[in-house]
Amino acid sequence: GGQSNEGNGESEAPEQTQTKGKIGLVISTLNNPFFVTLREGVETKAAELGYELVVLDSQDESSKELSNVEDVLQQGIDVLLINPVDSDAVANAVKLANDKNVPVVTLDRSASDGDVKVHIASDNVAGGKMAGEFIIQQLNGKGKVVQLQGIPGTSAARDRGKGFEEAIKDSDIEVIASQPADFDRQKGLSVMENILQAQPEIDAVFCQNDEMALGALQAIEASEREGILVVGFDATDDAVKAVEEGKLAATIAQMPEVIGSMGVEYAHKIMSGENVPEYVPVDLRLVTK
Amino acid sequence: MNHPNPIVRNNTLHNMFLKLRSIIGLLLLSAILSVLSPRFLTYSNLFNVLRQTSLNAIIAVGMTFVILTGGIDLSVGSILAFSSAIAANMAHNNTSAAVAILTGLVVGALLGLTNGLIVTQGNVPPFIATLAMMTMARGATLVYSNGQPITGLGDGFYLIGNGYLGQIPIPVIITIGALLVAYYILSQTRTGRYIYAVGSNESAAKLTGINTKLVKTLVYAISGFTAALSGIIIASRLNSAPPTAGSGAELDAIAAVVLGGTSLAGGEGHIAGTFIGALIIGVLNNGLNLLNVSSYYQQFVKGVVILIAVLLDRRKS
Amino acid sequence: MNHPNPIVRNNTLHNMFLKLRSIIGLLLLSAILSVLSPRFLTYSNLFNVLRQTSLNAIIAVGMTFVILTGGIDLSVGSILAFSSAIAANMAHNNTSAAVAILTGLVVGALLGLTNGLIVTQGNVPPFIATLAMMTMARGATLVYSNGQPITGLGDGFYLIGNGYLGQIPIPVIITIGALLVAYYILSQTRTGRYIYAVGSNESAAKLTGINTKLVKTLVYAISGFTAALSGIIIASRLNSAPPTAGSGAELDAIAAVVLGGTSLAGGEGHIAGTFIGALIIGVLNNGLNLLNVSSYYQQFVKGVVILIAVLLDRRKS
Amino acid sequence: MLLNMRGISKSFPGVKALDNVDLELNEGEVLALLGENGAGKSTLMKILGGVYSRDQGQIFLRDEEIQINSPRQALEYGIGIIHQELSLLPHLSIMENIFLGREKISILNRIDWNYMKSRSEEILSYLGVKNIDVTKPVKDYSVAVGQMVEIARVLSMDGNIIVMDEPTDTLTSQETEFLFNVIQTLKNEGKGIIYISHKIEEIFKIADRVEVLRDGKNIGTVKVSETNTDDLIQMMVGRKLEDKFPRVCMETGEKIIEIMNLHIPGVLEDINFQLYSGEVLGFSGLVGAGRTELAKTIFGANRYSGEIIFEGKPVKIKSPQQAIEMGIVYLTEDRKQEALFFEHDVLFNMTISTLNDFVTATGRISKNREVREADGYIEKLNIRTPSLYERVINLSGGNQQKLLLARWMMTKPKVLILDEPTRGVDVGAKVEIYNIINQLKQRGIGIIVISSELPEILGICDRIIVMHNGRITGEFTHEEATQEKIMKCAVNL
Ligand SMILES: Nc1ncnc2c1ncn2[C@@H]1O[C@H](COP(=O)(O)OP(=O)(O)OP(=O)(O)O)[C@@H](O)[C@H]1O
Ligand SMILES: Nc1ncnc2c1ncn2[C@@H]1O[C@H](COP(=O)(O)OP(=O)(O)OP(=O)(O)O)[C@@H](O)[C@H]1O
Ligand SMILES: [Mg+2]
Ligand SMILES: [Mg+2]
Repeated sequence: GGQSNEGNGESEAPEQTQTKGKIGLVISTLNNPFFVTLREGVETKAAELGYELVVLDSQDESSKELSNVEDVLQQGIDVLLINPVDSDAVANAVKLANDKNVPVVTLDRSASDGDVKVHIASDNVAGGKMAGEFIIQQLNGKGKVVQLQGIPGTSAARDRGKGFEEAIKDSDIEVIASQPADFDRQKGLSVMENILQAQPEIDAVFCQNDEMALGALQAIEASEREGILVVGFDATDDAVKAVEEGKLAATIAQMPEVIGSMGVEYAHKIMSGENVPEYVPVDLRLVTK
Repeated sequence: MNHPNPIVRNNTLHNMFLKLRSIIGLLLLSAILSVLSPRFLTYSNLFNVLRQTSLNAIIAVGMTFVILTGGIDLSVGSILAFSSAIAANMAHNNTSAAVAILTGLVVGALLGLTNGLIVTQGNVPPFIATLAMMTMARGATLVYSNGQPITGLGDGFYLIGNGYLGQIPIPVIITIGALLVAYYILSQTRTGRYIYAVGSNESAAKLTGINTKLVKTLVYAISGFTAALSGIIIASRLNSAPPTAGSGAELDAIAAVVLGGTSLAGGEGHIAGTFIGALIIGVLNNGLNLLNVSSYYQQFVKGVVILIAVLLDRRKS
Repeated sequence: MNHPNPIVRNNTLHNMFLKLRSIIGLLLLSAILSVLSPRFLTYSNLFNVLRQTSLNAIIAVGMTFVILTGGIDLSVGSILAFSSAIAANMAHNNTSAAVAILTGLVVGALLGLTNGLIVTQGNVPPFIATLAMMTMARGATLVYSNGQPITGLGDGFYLIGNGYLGQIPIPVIITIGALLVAYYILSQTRTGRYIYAVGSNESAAKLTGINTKLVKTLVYAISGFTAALSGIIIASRLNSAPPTAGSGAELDAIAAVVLGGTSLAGGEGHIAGTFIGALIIGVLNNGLNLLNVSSYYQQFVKGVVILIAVLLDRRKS
Repeated sequence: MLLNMRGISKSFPGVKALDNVDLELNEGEVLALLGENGAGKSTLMKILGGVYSRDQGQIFLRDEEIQINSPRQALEYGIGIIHQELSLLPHLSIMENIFLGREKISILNRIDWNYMKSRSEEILSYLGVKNIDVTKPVKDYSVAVGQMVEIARVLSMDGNIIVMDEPTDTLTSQETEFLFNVIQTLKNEGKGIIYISHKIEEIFKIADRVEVLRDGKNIGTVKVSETNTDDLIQMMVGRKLEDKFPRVCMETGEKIIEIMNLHIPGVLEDINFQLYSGEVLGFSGLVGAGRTELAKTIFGANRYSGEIIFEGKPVKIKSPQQAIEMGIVYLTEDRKQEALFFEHDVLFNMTISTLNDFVTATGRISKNREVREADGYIEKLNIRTPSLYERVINLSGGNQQKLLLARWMMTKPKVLILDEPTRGVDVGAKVEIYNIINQLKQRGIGIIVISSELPEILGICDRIIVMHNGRITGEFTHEEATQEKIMKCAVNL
């Protein structure tokens, strides 16, 4: 369920407006509504607390991310919020910040090395598991499932797939097709069309993000096949709407906005010298009708 | 008057076939797939493949024009995204589908025209001009849509991507239409000849009185137009225009053109080849999905198959 | 024999400068940035830019060789990923850094060689051959690394991307080295002449007895090698080799080459221009970040600036 | 015997280019290879040079059979060929072109630039080419310089057999003289030279023996000392040529075009002349005199200052397109770079400037009308091609030239500018082209002929203008003109 994470840092916000520190946000991509929302969370909160904000987009490229961190460190920021492209590949970027004594907060994905003050995230593996469990429950533990994967080799694709597979490992759910559709709605559509051609029997589809899920939905609707459960991931606006309309069975809400705003809150705490925990989990929520 | 050799009227059909050797690759690929997957050769799957291919094929039609002049257009994916976002936004706000679609097409053609003007008036190499347009139009799309997909496009808009005329999906009909028009222009009209001439020898074209700048500007406008057309069909099929639509579309389109036997140096090539090239790519994607090839191996297999398809008809030249 | 116009002995320096008109774009860009951001012209930021540019510049060095022959190499990003994965895996398993790095470089060169053989022996257009290699090598990387980044590469490996020689970052030194070697080969050796010759007029080159196939094979091998070199530096900098490394690297590298004044048609161009081209791209990325241009606008601005940079020196031709 | 080619045959799709051809060459001999356009001369030489593979036949070098499978191998056997089509690398410098493939290497694989530079200058000056910057790219120089570079390249190889396929095609008499001296020297050194040319008078100057080909077959071989021009022509074309420079005398008509004070800084200065309908106006001069630039300027390809009056009205010609619409057309001297679309067929190349004529109401090109028209010209100009659908790259040079003439005749021009119209054209075809010029003249077209061949200028032109250094330095009527007077003005004495 989605408890009120917002509560965490609200109290001290208003009187700190005059701090006027500078926060850098290096975000993995802004071509994906999930991260756009995350950024919005950061922006809103930073404005509210009166911080100056620098946002850089890594375009899902670890080396671009490293350059971005270098560049943002040139600008004399007080805290670095980073949403890594990849947990492993971000380590050196974190160390760069460490060298300059800029505290680092990781958002959504962790860093496997380097000194990170706080990690704020909802776990992709757990999300994948949640989706798997939902499908098991809906299908009564048995059925044929299709998985649409994200861009091969990206951490989101890996972790969500891993969680999903862990969940269904011990059930009688059979994954009859698992194909990459690159987190892309159009590819979700065409890959699903092809799978529909190949598979006469499909009970459910797990998509590693909502964009692909919405594409897959279009394909299923056009094929006029009934009774196929589609589960997405991210709870983007479009997806939540589709859930409300009863088209999408469920989507996993990671509450990117909350992750973003909490990031700023914790940055604020760090700057004010407060102690912060190493890991702040943000709950996942299964969005269903 | 003596002619050492009688003037033979060439057998255009035979000639055509020679030029379309890439068809061998397509047929072989299809044959293998129909053996490997019983589902491949079904009526419904073939239409499925055709409909999927149509999106790339339409872009590739415009790309063929550009490449025939010796140019290249990297901006098709971004133009596609921008013009479909414009059209989708209008449709979303209850403008009639026809007006929205038309506007989208005009926007695409105008962006293409801009490419053409940059290339011809600014004397900028096409690669750079369209690369710049690629990032500019993508940026403009992201700004315009604030990074969010534009969704809810209404029933009229839905038809162009999802409707049928009789048994045939409308996108397939549009593709066939685009191919026929392109074929007609390229092989039956002056403009077509001029396009080939510019690609074959630009300075000669200039000295034979061809307005080469006009011709070159035109092909980019056509490419922008077809990119927009494809973008509108995509938006209609998805009932949504994502700002990331069409990323990477340029590679697929160029690949279709080159697989179809059109030389990147310009001057030589065939629109029918482009369609075959697009089909090779479409059939391949479909086949890999049907066979459920695991995602990591897919890319590898894709590369190998493309190579084999080309090698089949390139051993001589 | 009499010539109406006095023949001027050309001043090579002046000549060089003419050829490198793109430097105007770079200087102007830098000037504007240093006015707009006080941070730009700091010592540390300049080294920062240089180090960032080095990754693209190294790939672009190899790409220059390929483009000078009239070819193109789309596979650099994937070759980069594959060879860095191989090297990283060895380093991860405690092979000495030197051996790991060398192996990575050899693998890159071999993949490039394969490109060359496909192009020359199979008579496949470079665009298609390297496009196929692009997906094949990416697939192979994913299979090899099982989609996981390979991490924990040890201290020896760390140096090549992060170390300094005196004040200068090692990647910058490597880049300068690569540029000098390329300069030497291209302007002072036979091989260099043959590369220009093949790009200038392939059939004439053949008539003069040049083994054009050998030359063409060589340039792809060089490009594979430099891609691998860049990949290893990236892996070292990230202390990790992600399987997605280098996606899109081909466009940046080609853009650097073309911005630097090398014609995609081959035969004409300069390695120094390539470096300037890479710097324009690097400075631009850095500048946009320093100025905190919002990400959607960045792409737009990037396109505009690239256009202006080219227009500055292309008004005549 | 130095070289012996026996029973060489070669077919291309639709053409038997060589049919059981023999060729012998001795040391210290200059063998002229003669034949009409498309007779197979270049093909035979390309087989010798390893460019084409033969279908049948053997090649012996000093009585030993050799296999030549690549240009490289030919070079290794000491066979150097100056190909008919320039095979230069436009972006490379002159010295690099001369030494390509044989660069002198010093330490670290470094090219020895100084050696190459001084040696290139030496070879070129031996050929009479001075005042040239050998470090500049070939594309900065004229075709003629390119041709000399190509000759220099082959000479510097120091081969035993040197083939020159129409080397003087783009040269003027002065350069040709130099070349002949060089050939004489080579001959004295005991080298064998095969010399191909359509300029028969050259044969008598330098060749020892003549081998004649027709339609890919040997017709015969004769010693130069035992033959004469008429006999050679008879062997080549199979009939007698009555008049080598036919010219129709007639009254000229109205003034069509008048050029006044035409000026392009550094290229053309103070050009004034008129052209009348039904007149053939010749332009003579040395290489680089500015004739080509003048022609291109009238054709709208250059910016200029000055006035052009066309059919009584002042006009500003801004583009070739506009010039063609007005009825001014220009046949370029550089077929390959500036006129032909090599990937395309004869039909495409012939009608590209007149597509408007074949367009139907629906905007479609009527292929029937197009083909009919083109077929007509194929016959009228006797263009030899297997079909309208043959790619022009496969046509012989002379036939390419006639094809281009057809392209412009189709536009029904009022002013026809011909730049080196008979370059690379065989004797028979030359006369055919002169006859065409005469026909066009009788139809009232004003014709400008730019030519570096004095006999041609003297033979067919009604009036002759001589240029030097971008200026007009002399004007003569047909009757006044002599070789000496023209040469005097050409060098501006
Ligand atoms: N590559 C080719 N493909 C097809 N046909 C060719 C090719 N090269 C030459 N031919 C044909 O072979 C014949 C002989 O051509 P070749 O070039 O040897 O003539 P040539 O005697 O050199 O003529 P010219 O005096 O005009 O140069 C011609 O009919 C020509 O069209
Ligand atoms: N665009 C140009 N700008 C400046 N100079 C030029 C240009 N084009 C040609 N020239 C020079 O003008 C002079 C005249 O060249 P042109 O080709 O007209 O001579 P030509 O009399 O036709 O000689 P040829 O017999 O070689 O054709 C040459 O020296 C040439 O290098
Ligand atoms: Mg010939
Ligand atoms: Mg001339």
